[in-house]
Amino acid sequence: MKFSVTVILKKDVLDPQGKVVQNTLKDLGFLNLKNIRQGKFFEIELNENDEQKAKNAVKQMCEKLLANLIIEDFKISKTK
Amino acid sequence: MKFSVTVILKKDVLDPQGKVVQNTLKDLGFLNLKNIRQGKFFEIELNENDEQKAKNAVKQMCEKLLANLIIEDFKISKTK
Amino acid sequence: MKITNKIIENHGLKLNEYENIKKLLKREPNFLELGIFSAMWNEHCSYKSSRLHLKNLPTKGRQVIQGPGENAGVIDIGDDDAIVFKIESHNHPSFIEPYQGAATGVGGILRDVFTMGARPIALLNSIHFGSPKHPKTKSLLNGVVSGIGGYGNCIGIPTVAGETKFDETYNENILVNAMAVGHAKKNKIFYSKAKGLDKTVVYVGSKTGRDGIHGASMASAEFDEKSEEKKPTVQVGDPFTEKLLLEACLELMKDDSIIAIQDMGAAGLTSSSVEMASKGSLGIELELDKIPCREENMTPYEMMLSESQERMLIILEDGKEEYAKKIFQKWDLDFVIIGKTNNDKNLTLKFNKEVVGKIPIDALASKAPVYNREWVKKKPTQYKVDLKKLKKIKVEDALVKILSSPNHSNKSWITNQYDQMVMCDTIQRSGSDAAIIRIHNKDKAIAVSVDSSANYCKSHPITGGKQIVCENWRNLIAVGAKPLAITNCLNFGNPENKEVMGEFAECLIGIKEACEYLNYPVVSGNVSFYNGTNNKNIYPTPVIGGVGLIKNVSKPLGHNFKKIKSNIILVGKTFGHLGQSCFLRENYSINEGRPPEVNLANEKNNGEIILKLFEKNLLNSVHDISNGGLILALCEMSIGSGIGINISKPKKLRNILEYLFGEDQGRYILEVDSEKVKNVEKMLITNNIYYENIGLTQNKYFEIEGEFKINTNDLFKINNQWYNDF
Amino acid sequence: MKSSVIVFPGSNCDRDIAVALEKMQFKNQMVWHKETELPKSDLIIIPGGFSYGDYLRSGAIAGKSSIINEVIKAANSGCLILGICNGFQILTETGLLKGTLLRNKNLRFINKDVNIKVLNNETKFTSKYKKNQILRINIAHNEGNYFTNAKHLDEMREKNLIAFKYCDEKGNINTQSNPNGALNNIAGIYNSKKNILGMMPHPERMIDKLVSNDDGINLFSSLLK
Ligand SMILES: Nc1ncnc2c1ncn2[C@@H]1O[C@H](COP(=O)(O)OP(=O)(O)O)[C@@H](O)[C@H]1O
Ligand SMILES: [Mg+2]
Repeated sequence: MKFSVTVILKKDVLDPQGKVVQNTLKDLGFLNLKNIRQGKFFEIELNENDEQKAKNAVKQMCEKLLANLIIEDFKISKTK
Repeated sequence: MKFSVTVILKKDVLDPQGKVVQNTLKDLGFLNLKNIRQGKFFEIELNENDEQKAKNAVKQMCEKLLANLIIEDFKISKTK
Repeated sequence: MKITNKIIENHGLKLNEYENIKKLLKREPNFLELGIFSAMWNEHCSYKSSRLHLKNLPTKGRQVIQGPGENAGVIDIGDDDAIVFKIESHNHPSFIEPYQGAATGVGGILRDVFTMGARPIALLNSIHFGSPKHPKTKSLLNGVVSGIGGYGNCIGIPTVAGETKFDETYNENILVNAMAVGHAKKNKIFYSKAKGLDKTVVYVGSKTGRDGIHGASMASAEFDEKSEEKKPTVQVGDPFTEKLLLEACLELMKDDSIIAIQDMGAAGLTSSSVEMASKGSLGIELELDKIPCREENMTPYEMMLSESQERMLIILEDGKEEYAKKIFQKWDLDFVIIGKTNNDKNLTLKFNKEVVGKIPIDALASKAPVYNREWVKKKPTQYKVDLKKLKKIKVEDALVKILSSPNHSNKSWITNQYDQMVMCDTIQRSGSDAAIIRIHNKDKAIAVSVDSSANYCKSHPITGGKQIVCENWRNLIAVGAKPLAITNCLNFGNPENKEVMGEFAECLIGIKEACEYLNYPVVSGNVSFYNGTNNKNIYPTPVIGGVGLIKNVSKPLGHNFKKIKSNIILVGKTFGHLGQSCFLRENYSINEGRPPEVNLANEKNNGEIILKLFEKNLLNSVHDISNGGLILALCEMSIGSGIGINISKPKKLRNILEYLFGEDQGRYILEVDSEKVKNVEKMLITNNIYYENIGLTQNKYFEIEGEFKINTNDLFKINNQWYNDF
Repeated sequence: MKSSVIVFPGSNCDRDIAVALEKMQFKNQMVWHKETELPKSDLIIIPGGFSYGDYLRSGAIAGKSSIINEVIKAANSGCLILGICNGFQILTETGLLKGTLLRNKNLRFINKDVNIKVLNNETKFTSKYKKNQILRINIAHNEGNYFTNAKHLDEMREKNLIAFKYCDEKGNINTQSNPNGALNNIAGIYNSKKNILGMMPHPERMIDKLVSNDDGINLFSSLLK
């Protein structure tokens, strides 16, 4: 079973990387860019057929390691 | 208009980061983990109403800055 | 698979080379064997165009423990200490993917050094980019610098010196040369020569993937429009794993388990196994099923040609397998027995119990082609500078132009991205003539510097070759070190072009002469040909990396002025040579003319006396004079310290511009306390050294009497602008 | 005084800190991360470097290692803990210190000597310094941009938990003297019991005048008392 996970900085956390990327894109001429935020992306494959169990495992992975909950939020979605 | 972009290493390109994360998750007891790959994630908001134009702009952003096409692939999807 | 001419060509082999392969094998090679030949016979691994010329370099001396031919050179620095060092190019990969190209370049050269039993203690780099105006330059510079830093910082070895240059000639072919320096115990040096029959061959480190397949043949081909398609060969560096590999190897090296050890660099498993067997006149048999692979369904061909990083091949003493395995397991690294040595002098490859390839070792190594390529002498240019015919320019304006130019701007934008302090033995960081690294727990130190002068070499290769060796020597002298030996990275264009081959041959003649005269032998090096695109070749760019010894290390002088009212003494004769000077290039875009003459006798005498003055503690600061001449050297001494100068115009010379901007060789500036001037002058006179007392240091203002006066803070600003705007 | 230095795969300032501790006459031991027990120590140091290559987030993976549970136990029973650079990042990942270290504002690795001001000299780590003393000290990091929430910042101000701030040579704390974008120029912080110090600058690099200066010595000698 496959999942994709995105981890992104919470809204109130300063995002130095996103800011630099945004400025660079503006410099490159993308003037209609309103906002860009950068995060991490994970493609996770599990040996597990029970969707609920699998999802739970992925959630735990996020909580225990993949995201730093003090500053980051995560989102899980199933992919085929 | 909002898009989300994922950037991930091409297959066959060494992913040292993914390897370490995978081992750590195994050590933490996630034994049913088969494979994990790490990439980047961007949430992009544009001042643009024409979907085709907007998509094009995002594609160009990826090609010019967000992805390193030599070792990475990217995927764009429209979000609401 | 039927081997067609097309396949042969795609392997970078010429048809007559293929005929030769058939003769050596007495049959047609299969596809795997062809791949192996192509990896071993390409320029990068076989040195087929350069070998005849390299043979002439001086490689011996009392200080030399191991000259060229091993993973790195080894020199003696007294007591039981040895220094192991080498420089290597990673030009082509860095142009395609600057971050990873540069990073893996650093990783590769580090392995060369720790394979020999040395703990790396310093990294250096020489990087050349195209014109700052070229659209690719900015991202290449950014990528290369962060790649070099990314690898060195992570593995924890200080990057302490280097050089950064811009010139159109590198627009489509940048140069990224990395040098590593390590420290070992003299009686604990490890070599790559296999010994003994039936010994275990072990694979350690990272897994093998499909990366870099044909990397070595890429480094041996010119770029063309299609080189973008060669992208899948990009290797990704993993400094974290390399750190583990480094610690694991050094731990294993503490006892005597290792017979021979060789890193897998260019041409990976192929060249490492062939080299070990060839040096030991043995055969080697590998069972390829055992290779730890990262991807599924890898073929023997891919395994043998993969250039995955962070891997080593070790031949172990009998009965040491378990002991060694434990060490690598502790560091979470693969450790797999993949073969044995034997006496049949073949490289035998088995896959699923079947022999899939068998090639005589000597066909791959000693019988690889050697070419005596045609070359032509460079015709010296007749161009002479005539200042009267040029637009008038003020000294101050010319100086500002140079100081603010990309090539002469302060490099801290770069060096601040490198950890220069880790290991806590960096006594002199970047920014001076040479870096100084203390030998851990001892009172002695080494000085290191890398240098090149492509425009001198282009104009007159013999003089250029001599000049870089001398400049490098001078940089070590200027920090008080006795120069011991060099490594060299020879970056040239297409050797099949006889002008390029002539540049190569003549540069080497120059290097040889200077090294011989200065007793400054070459102990290791690397050749990178085919730097060019579609028949446009780069300027000949040999890079010299030198190591010198400081027996009793104390706080370094550096080149910053220390006090006001010190005397400024110029050592060496000033003729005002402006040919090939940065004065003409930056102010008039003139690239013609001859480089300054190199007088080896003066060079040696001047250098040796400076070392004596160091010994007697007579100096406040020292700087050598190179690009930009006297005035630029003085400026650099002022900018770092905020202390100005006051010098009068020369009485004898016809022209102030020639005097201040001339790039005559073999010169140094000394800052000397007024009480010590007599002493210094006496030593200079008794040793027949030409010198001039040119003025005094003063507070805040940089002043050439009757010409101009400028605040040193302004000089600082002018010199620090360019990168910040970049 | 017994000290232990935790060594993770990828730590690279472990030798440097050991040299400093020995020079200052600590009885020091190196502890490999796979150990499950800590030797009895008065001071535990988590050194700088790139534990696990800084992969995922700097300090994240080391923060999950088995030895870290022992460090947490020791910390809770009052043992002194010093995290330098990557060590600081690891301490925030474990939650022993609050807040986090983001990428440097300019997104580049920064190595240079900077000035920092000692804000609180009444702790076991800094008693030998004068209040508001300015130290010149080396930084070397990619992620030193300290960030925390407003509530925690207030708490730190109130309880005097900010150890060091980046400043200029005259002691001015402003944007120009902030190398990495850290909130309020924060270079190092304590936990509320002040037995844990995390700092980005490297005191172990400043114990030898030949290499740099000796502004770091008093940190170690404060601890010795
Ligand atoms: N890429 C680099 N990496 C590290 N140090 C560098 C680099 N480029 C320049 N430097 C440092 O900047 C200083 C000035 O360089 P350069 O002008 O080439 O010196 P010199 O003329 O004395 O050889 C030197 O200390 C050199 O080591
Ligand atoms: Mg110099």
